[in-house]
Amino acid sequence: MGSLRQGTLTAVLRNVPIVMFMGTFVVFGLLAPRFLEYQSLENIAKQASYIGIIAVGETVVLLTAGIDLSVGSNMYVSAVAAGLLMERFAISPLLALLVCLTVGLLFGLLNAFAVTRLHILPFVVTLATQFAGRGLGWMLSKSRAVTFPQSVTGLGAAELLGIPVPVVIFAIVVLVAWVVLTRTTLGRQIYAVGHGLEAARKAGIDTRRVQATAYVICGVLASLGGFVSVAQLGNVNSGFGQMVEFQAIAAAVLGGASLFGGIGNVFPGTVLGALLIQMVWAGLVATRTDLYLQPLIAAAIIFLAVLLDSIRNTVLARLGRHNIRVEE
Amino acid sequence: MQSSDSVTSQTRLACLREVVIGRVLLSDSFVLFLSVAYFLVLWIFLPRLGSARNLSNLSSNIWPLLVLVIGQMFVLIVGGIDLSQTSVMAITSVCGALMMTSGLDPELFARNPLWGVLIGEQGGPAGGSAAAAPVGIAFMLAIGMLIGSANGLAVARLKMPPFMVTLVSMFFFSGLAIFITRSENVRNLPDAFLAIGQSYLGRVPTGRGSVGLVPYSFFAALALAVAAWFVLARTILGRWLYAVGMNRRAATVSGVPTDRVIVWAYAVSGFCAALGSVLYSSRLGAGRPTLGENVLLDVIGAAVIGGISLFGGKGKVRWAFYGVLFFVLLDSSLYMLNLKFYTVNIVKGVVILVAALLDVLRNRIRLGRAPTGRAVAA
Amino acid sequence: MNMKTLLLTVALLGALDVVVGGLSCSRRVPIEDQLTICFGFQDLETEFWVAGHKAITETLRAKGIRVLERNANQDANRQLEQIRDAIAQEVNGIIIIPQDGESAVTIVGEANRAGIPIAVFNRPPSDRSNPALVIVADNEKIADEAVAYMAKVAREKGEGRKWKPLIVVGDLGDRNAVARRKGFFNVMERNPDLFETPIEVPSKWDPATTLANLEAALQANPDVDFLFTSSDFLYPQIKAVLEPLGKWKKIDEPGHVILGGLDGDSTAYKLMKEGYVDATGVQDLFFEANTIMEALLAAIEAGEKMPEKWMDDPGFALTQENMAERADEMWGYRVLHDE
Amino acid sequence: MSEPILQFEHVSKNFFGAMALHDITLTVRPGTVLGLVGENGAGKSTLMNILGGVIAADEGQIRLKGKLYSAGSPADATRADIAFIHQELNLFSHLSILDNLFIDRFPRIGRTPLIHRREAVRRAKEALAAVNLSISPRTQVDRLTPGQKQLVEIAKALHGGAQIIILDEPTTSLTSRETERLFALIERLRREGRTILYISHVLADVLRLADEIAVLRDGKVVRTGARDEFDIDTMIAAMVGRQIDQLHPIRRGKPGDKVLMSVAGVTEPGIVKDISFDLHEGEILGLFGLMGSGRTELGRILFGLDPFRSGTIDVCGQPRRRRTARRSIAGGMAFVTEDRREEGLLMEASVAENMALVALTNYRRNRVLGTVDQLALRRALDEMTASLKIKCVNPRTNAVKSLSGGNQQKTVIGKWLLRRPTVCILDEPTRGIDVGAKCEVYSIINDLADRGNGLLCISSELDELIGICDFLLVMSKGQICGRFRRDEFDEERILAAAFEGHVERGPRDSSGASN
Repeated sequence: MGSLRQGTLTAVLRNVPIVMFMGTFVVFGLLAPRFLEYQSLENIAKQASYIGIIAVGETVVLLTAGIDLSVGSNMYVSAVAAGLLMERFAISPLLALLVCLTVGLLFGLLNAFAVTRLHILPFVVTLATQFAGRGLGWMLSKSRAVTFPQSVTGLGAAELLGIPVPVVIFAIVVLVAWVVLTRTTLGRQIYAVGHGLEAARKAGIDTRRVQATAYVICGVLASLGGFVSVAQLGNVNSGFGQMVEFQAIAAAVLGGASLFGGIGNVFPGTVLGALLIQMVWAGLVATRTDLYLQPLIAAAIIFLAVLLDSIRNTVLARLGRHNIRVEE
Repeated sequence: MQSSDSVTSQTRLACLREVVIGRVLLSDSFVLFLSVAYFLVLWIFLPRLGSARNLSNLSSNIWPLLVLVIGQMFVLIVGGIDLSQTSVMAITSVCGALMMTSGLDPELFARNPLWGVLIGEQGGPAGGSAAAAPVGIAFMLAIGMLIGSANGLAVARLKMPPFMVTLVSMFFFSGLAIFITRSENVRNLPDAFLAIGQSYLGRVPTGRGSVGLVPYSFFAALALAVAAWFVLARTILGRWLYAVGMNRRAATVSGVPTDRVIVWAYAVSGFCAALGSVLYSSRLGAGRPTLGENVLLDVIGAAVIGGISLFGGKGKVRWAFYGVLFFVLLDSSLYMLNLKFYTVNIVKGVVILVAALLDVLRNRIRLGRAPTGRAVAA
Repeated sequence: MNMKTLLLTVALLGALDVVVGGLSCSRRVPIEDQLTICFGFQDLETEFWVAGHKAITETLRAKGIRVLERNANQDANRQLEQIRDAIAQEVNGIIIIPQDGESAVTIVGEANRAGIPIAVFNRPPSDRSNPALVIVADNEKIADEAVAYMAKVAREKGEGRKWKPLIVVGDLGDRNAVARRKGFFNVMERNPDLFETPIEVPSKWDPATTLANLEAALQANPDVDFLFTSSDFLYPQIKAVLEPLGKWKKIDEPGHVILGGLDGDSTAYKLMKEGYVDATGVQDLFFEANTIMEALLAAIEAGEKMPEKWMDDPGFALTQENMAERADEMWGYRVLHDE
Repeated sequence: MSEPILQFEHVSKNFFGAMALHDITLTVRPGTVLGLVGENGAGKSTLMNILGGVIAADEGQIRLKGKLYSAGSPADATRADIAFIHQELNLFSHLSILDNLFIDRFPRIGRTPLIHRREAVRRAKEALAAVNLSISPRTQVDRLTPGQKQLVEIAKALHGGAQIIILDEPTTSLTSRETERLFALIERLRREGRTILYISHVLADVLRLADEIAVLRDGKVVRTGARDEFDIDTMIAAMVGRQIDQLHPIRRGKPGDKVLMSVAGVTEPGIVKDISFDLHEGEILGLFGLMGSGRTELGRILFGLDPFRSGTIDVCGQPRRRRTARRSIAGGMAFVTEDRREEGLLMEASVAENMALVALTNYRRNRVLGTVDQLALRRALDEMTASLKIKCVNPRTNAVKSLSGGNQQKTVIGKWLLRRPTVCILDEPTRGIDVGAKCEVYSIINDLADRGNGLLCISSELDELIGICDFLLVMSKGQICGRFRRDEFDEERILAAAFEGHVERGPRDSSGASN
C-alpha cells in the first residue's frame, strides 16, 4: 500500500509548526525585504527570549495537568525586589539576579505548597497568588517605576560570541529543560503525572514531589524571564508582566502542549510557539501595517497556526487507526 | 445515672455536630454560607457595609457579573473555556451603540470605515427612532450569539483547543472593536437603553439623596438565571450538555449530537457576554471598544469558587450566583475597609486562597463519608 | 477527623475575619468631623500619574484630610463601582482621574445625584451635561507644539532633504494617546515637503511591547532620524534600541536622531539637560493638581453640592531654546530636585 | 512442604459500615499459583489492594516470609517484591515502553540525575525478552495490542524482581493466542519459584493454572483447597452459594425470516473487506474473531461511528450511505460498546442519568422547549432498573462508577433497552463481569431475541457464543471466513477458521454472502 506516500504525508504533517513558522517568515519577507536579514531574526529571538523562558516554565506546569497564572505577578515582584535593592544598596547585578531568582523560588514554593499539600485547584491558587503578588509588588515599589543601572541594562544589550545575551540565556534554559524533560527520571515522571495522577501514584511515583518541583521550576523561570526582560527594558513600571501568563500559555499551547497534561514538548514546540507569536508582531511592524489592523491580522495568523495543528492531529490519528490493523 | 446523662449530652453534641457538618459544610450552598458569614462578621466592624446605598451598589455590581458567569458556566460544563467573553462585550458594545446612537461627532468618526455608509452625523441606522433601544439590544445579542457559535464551531467541528480558539477571538474582536470605532467611545445612546443599567425600581431616601433598591439589570439577570436553570435542569439539551462534559465519546455513541451541543454552549456564552455588555454599556452610558478588558479572571474565578469544574460536567446556576456573590462582596468590602490600593490586592488573594481551602476541607469530609469509587469497585 | 476539620474550618474563618476586621479597625478615624476625600485614579503606570498621585494625596493629608485611594486598574466599570462605594461612605468630596471622558460623565453623574462635589483630573468628561470641576491639558495642542519645534530644528538642519519620522503611539484604547498622535500628524500635514510618511510603532503603553516593536521598526527602516514618543516614560526603551544602532547621539553630534516626547517627567528633563532630547511637551502637573484641589476644597467649604468649573492647563513645549528660563516650570525637574 | 511465603491472618476491612472483608485467613506457599475466584464484590480485589498497598486493612495482619508486613503505599509493596498487575492496566500510553518499565527507577549515569539511555535500553530488551516480547523498547505503549501491554506490565514486575505477582483478570482483553503465551509464561515463572496470585472469572483457566484455589463470597473465604478438589460446577456453587443449573439459557424461540439488517459488501480499506450477512428478527447472530480481526471495527462501522468506503447497510428496509450514530439509533439500532468506561458510561453520573441518555428524545414533553417528561421517564427508569435487577442503593444518586462491573454493564444495556431497539449490537457483553451477572445478561439477550429483536453478539469467548447464538460468523483479517448454523457448531472448526482465516463458504448461503 502507499506507505511511502503516507510516510511523506506524515512527515510533512509532523512538522506543521516549522512549516508554519517558515511560511510566515517568508511572506513577511516578501512584503518587507529587510525582514529577511539575519538581524531581524536576531531581534525576534531577542524579544521572544523572556516570554520564551517563562513559557518553558509554564510548559512544565501544563505537562503536570496544572496551570500557573501567577507568572506575570511573579516576574513583577521579583524584578521590583531586585531593583529596589540595587537602588538602595547598589548591590551587584549578580546578587540582584540571585535575589530575583530567590523571590521567584519562594513564589513557586508557595504555589507548590498550596497545590500539593492543601490540595487547592492550581487555577485558584495561582489566580490568588497573582492578585497578591501584584499587590505586593505595588506595595514594595509604591507603584513607582523602578529603574535599573547600566550594569544590568548592559547585559540586555551585550553579546556573547555575536549572540545577544538574552538569546543565550533562553537557549541555555531550553537546553536544560529539554534534557530534564527527556533525559531525567524527574522529566519522565512529570509526563507520567500529567498523564494520570492516580496511575502515577500506583506506579510508585512520589506525585507530590513531582508536581511541587514543576511549580518551583516555573516560579524560578518566571523570575529569570523577568530579569532578562528588565535587562532589556531598563526599568520596571507597575504594569510590568501583566497578561504575560496568557502569552506564555499561548506559546506553550501553540507549541502543541495540552492544557489537560501529559502532552507537549519544550523543543521545538514551545520555542517555536514563542518565536512565531513574536515574529508575527515584528513582521506587522516591519511591513508598516495599519496600527488598527495589526491585532486583527496577528489573530488571524495565530488562528491559522492552531487550525493547521489540529488538522494535523486528526489526520495523524486517522493514519494511526489504520496502522493498528496493519500491525496485526 | 450520671453516666447516662453524660452519654445523652454527648449524643446531643454529636447530633449538633452532624447538623452543622451536614447542613452547612456539606450542602452545596457552602459558598453562600461562607459569604454570609463573611458579611455578618465584617458588618460588626463596618456598619456601613449594610447601608442601603452600599447594598444597592452590591446588587448593581452583582447582576452584570452573574450574567457573564452563567454564560461561562455553560462552556465550562461541556469541558471548554471561553476567554473571548471580554472581547464579545467590547465588540457588541460598540456595534450596538453605533446602531442606536442618535448622533456622532464627525471630528471623531469621520475616519471610521462605516462613515457615510451606515453611520453618519445623525447617528446609526436605528438612531433617533423610537425602537432604537430594542433594535440595538437585539443586534448586540445576535452578534454575541454569532461569535459564540463561531467559537463553538471551531472547537467542535475543527477540533481546535478551546483555550486557543477563544484566546484568538479575544485578540481579534477586541482589535476589531477598536478598529471600527478608531478607539472612540460611542455616546448619545437612547434613554430607554441607559435606563437598563442606571435606573432602579423603588428608591429609599438616605442622608445624601436617595438610592435605588432594585436595578433593572436585576430583572435581566433574573430572567437569564431562570432560563439557564430551566435549560440545564429540565430540558434534553441540559442533560446533553452535562453528558458531553462528562464523557464526550460515550455521549456520541449514545446518539447525543455532540458537536451541536458544544456549539450551543458557546453560543449561550456569547449571548450572555452580549447581555452583560448591554448592562455594563448602559451603566457607563457609552459603547466602549475597551469594555470589560479586565473582567475575565473575575468571571472564571467566580465560577470556580462557586464550585463549577474546569474539567467539565459540573455546574449549577445557583453555584454561579454564590461565586459571584462572594467575589463582589469581597471586592466591595475591601474598598469599604479603605485599605491602600495595594493591600486590597494582597488581601483579595489571601481571601480567595482561604475560601478555596475551606472548600477543600469540606470535600475531604464529604469523601470521608460517602464511599469512594475504588472502595466499592472492590 | 470530621470534628477536627470542622474546628479548623471555623478557626480559619475566624482568623480571616479578625485579620480583615483588624485592618478595618486600624483604619477607623477617631474624629468624625474630619474631612474625607476619595481619590480614584485609573492606574499608576507612568511617572506622570505617580507624581500626580503623590502630589494630591500628600497635599491633602498634609491638610489633615482623610484620603480614600481607589485604583481602578484601567477598568472604567471598576472605577464606577469604587466611586459608588466611596459615595456610600458619604465622603465630602471626590477627585478622579477617569479612564476616559465617557465614563467620567457617568461617574460625575453619580456624584451629582448624591450631592457630592467632584473634580476631574487631566481627562475631561466628554461633555458638560453633568457639572463638575475639571482641569484639562490639551494633549493635542501640547504634542503639536513639541513636534512643531522638532520640525523647526529639522528644517534648519536638513538642507532641504526629507526626514524619516517615527512616532511611538500609545494605547489606542486611551484617548490622550489618540490626541497626542493627532497632534503629531497635524505637524506632519503642515510640512509635507519636510517629512516622508511617518512610521507608526504601537506601544500599548507597555515598555516590553515598545521595545520589541521599535526594534523591528528600526530594523525595517534603519534611516529613521526623527522620533516622537507619546509618553516620556518610554525613553529607557528608546535608548535601549537606539544605542546599539549608534543612533543615541547628542544634539551636536553627527547621526543625532531628533527626539521629542510628551509628559515632561524627570527622565525627559535629564535627557534634555544632557542634550539627547530636543523637546518635550509638558503638562503642568503640579499646577493641575493644586488648582483642582483648591477648587474642590473651596467648593466643600462653600457647601456647594455640584460645583461646575472648567480650568485649562495651557501646558507648553520645553525646548532646548527655552530650557534655560522655563525648566523649573517642568514638574519632572521639580520631582528631580525634591529628591 | 515448604515454608509459607504469604499468610493472611484474620484480615478484615469495611468501607463506611459495609463489610468488604471479614476475617480472611489464607496461606500461600512459594512457587505456587493461588487461584482466587468469587463474584464481583466478593472482596478479591479489596484483599489484593490491601496486599498491594493501595488501601489498608482495618484488622488482622499479613505475614511475608513469616515476618509482619504492611504496605502504606504501592511503593512499599514494590519494595517488598510484590507486584500488582491491575485489570485496567496501569501504563502511561503516551510514553514509551522504556519509560513505563523504569518510570520509578531509571538507571543513571554515575551520580548524575541523567538517565543512562543505553543501559536502560539494554535492560529493557532483557526484560521484554524475559516475557518473550520482541518489540523496540522505544515503541509508544498506545500502539501495542492489549496482550502486548499485559506482557509489558509483567515484564515491569519481573524486572523489579517481584517474588509475588498479583494478576487481576489478566485475560479479559487477550486473544486466545496471547492468553496461551501468558499461561506459558506463568508456568515458567512458577517453575522459577515465583508466587502468583491469579484472579479470574474464567474458571476453566483457574482450574488449569492454579495449584491451590480459594473461593471468596461476601468478603469471606468460603472454600479453599488443592486444584483437584474442584471442578467448574463446585466452584460456581461455592461462589454464588447456590447451584446454577445452567449458565446459558435454552434458546426456545426460533429466528423468523423477516430480515432486520442486511449488510452487503461493506468495505473500508485497512479495516474490513466485503462483509455481507443478514440479521433476522428473533435471531442471535454471533460474531467471533481474534483481537484485531476487525470484529469491533465492524461493529462500529455498522453502527455508524466509523466511515466505510463501499457496500450497503440496510436496517429495517432503509438503506443509508452516510450513517451516524444518531441516525442508526433513530433507525432502531443499539450498540453496547466493548469499552464501558470510555464509551459506555458517564462514570461520574448516576445510574438514572446514564440510562436516560439515549431515550431522552422519546420522553420529550414539549417540542419547542425540548423539556423532559420527568414523571414518565422516572417510571420507565424504575421499571428498567427493576427488570434488569440492577443492584444499587438509589439509582438517582448512586454514581455508576461505584457499581460492580456486572451492574455497570446492565446499566449500559438498560440505557439501550429504554429506547426499544429492534437491532442490537453487543460487543463483548460479558467482559469482566462475574458468573451471576453473566448468567443474567445471557437471559436478557435471550428474552430480547424471543421478543423478535435481532441481536449481533460480538465476542472473543467462543463458548459463550456457542452457548447463546443461533448462527455464528467468524472473522479474520477483516473478512468473514466462516459461517456456522447452530446445529453445526464445533469448536475445532470455528477456531481453525478464526486462526487460518482462509475464506470458506458457510453452508447456509441464504445468510447473505450471495446478494
